[in-house]
Amino acid sequence: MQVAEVLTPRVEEALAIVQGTPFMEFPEDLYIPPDALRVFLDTFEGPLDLLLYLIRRQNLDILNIPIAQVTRQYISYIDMMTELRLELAAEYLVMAALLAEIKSRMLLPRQAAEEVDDEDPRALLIRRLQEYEIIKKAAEDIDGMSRLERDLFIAKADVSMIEIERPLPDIQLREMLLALQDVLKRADQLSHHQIVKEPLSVRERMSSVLERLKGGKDVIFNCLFLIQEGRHGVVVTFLAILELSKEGLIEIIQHEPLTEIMVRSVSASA
Amino acid sequence: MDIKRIVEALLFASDKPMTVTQLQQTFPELEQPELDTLQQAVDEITEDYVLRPIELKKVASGYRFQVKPELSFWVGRLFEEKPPKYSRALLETLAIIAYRQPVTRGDIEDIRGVAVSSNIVRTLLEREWIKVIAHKEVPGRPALYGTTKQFLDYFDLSSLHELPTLQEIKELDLSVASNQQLMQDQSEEQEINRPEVNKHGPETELKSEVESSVQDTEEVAQ
Amino acid sequence: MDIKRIVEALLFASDKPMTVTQLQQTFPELEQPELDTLQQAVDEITEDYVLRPIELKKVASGYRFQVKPELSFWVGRLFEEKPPKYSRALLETLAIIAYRQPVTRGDIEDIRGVAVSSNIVRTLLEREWIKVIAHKEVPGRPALYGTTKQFLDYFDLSSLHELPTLQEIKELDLSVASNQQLMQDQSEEQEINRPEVNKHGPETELKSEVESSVQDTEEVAQ
Repeated sequence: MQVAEVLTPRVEEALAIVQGTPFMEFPEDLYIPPDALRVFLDTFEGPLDLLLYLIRRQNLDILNIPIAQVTRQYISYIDMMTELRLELAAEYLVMAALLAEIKSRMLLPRQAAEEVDDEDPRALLIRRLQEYEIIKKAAEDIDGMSRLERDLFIAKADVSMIEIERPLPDIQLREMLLALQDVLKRADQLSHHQIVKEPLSVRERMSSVLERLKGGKDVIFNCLFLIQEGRHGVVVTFLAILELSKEGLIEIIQHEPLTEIMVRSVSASA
Repeated sequence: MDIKRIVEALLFASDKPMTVTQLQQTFPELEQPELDTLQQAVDEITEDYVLRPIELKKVASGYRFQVKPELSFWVGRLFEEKPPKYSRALLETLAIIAYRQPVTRGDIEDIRGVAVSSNIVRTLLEREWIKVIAHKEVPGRPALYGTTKQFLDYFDLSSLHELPTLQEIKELDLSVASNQQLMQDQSEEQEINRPEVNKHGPETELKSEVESSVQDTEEVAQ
Repeated sequence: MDIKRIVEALLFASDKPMTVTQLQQTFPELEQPELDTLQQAVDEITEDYVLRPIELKKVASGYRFQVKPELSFWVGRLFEEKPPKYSRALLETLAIIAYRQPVTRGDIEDIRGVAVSSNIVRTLLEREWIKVIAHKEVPGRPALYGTTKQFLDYFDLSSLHELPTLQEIKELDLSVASNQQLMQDQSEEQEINRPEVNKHGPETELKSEVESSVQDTEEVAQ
């Protein structure tokens, strides 16, 4: 705001002077609602856009802009916005300062060639305006290009009838063992959860024995053994039966002395 | 503009099947073709695609282009998904069931120190890696889980016996390089670890009885 | 199974455009046709649809079937939802990235003369029209943006070369221009301190501008 005020040579606080009469407020019929000005401001993408508009509106050559004239107009617009207390992006004020600087430079006597190098703010500004104009045009071109959703439609055939195979996750044995390693480490920290290290084959056999007892029937003890498994297998089964009994998962019953020993699942008996 | 061409384009672009009436309503009010005309267009288009790998098919909610069934196999491959990954919790649960079976969910929770979600158990059951072997006779009659034949097959094991012992798992480095070695060492190890105490007694005692029961067992196994 | 039939079915079924290589990879490993064979199939299919209302079109990320442009009007009526409109700010940002890539946000701001809102960059990233290509090795390591294949696909292009050519920058010859300019400016300078001109002129001009721009805005809003 301050920048704008400094730049605008205001003789008095009048909004405008029409035929010598100062207007301190907007006349009713001339009133432009701030909303409309906001819309107006919103139609510009920034100071370069506004500047470009001022130049193009008068069919001026971008390479040959009458800086003073354009600056004056630009500042009038900015001033108007400020007057209406519209929030102006800082960039607009920076541009106003730049324009004022260029203008003041041009008023100073020329120091021959030294000002006509690429440091010349006017040359820089012109280049920026050119670059912006090119991009502005390119954006319009892109907007005009045919595009999906608006001008372009995909042709497709339905595939909802097609069964899609959904593969199940794979795991490596190693991953499972690593997971177990973690569990063991954690369990060790909790001393009361000492995991008994029994041969795995016994645990496996416990499951298969228990499964055989499914259905609630009593099974003859001897029938739980598979002779072709050899000694090792028999021992494993035996240990499994003892462990199951210890854990209270099976009952071992002998109804009378010297009769067959029967085994049954505790859960099945319930 | 040729109505048939418009209809064909509409049917290809539409997300949903379209009835003849819906096709009609897509046209501007004053240019709507008769339903008969549209039906004829649809029939002609159907005819045009008879030899192609897609077809214009009438389903409950209208007409749509779809890939012919004989190409399902190829098109299905297009949508094959990468398999998701199982969680650490699932792997732990599976390992505990394998090593501590038969176990209840409560047992697993005790060992892991955290709750086991129903989802994990369900996934393992659906995968047929575990099964319910029995129910424990305690309040609530919790299921006792054990691993299955499919579990062994999946890991290409003939018996759980081939897995490393808990002690080995604790001690060994399970890096890729050592993994192979571990599995080898392990099977020998298991032999050595056979419980010495039991080696004699029960084994010899049982032998004759065992022999007599072989037949029964085989019957059951069949 | 006829390769051409499979390719046609795949192209109709796929959600995204497919390259010849992607088509090849859809086949089971041991049955993958040569790329030449697939290219030939694609070419033949393209030929087959020349007279139909849809076409097999090559865009940046592959081949896709799409409705021919002359039918857009009719097909557009199918969708009740209005296609998204993009703001000038977004389009200008997109144009700068497309034509000047790789660019940083700072570069974009320099060209447009205003700050670039984060929303615009986010929208462009979400639409997958732009992506971060690298980071510039300057303090803050700002992201360098470039356009994606999806951007080209969306605008029916197969490469950036197909974008409309930019206007050329007219060379600025300050040695000639500025001298004349100087004279002009100086003569005008006398007027600058007359506030009534300053105020009056633009104000009336402004009014009609506002009116016409309000109209524009209304059109946009419709």
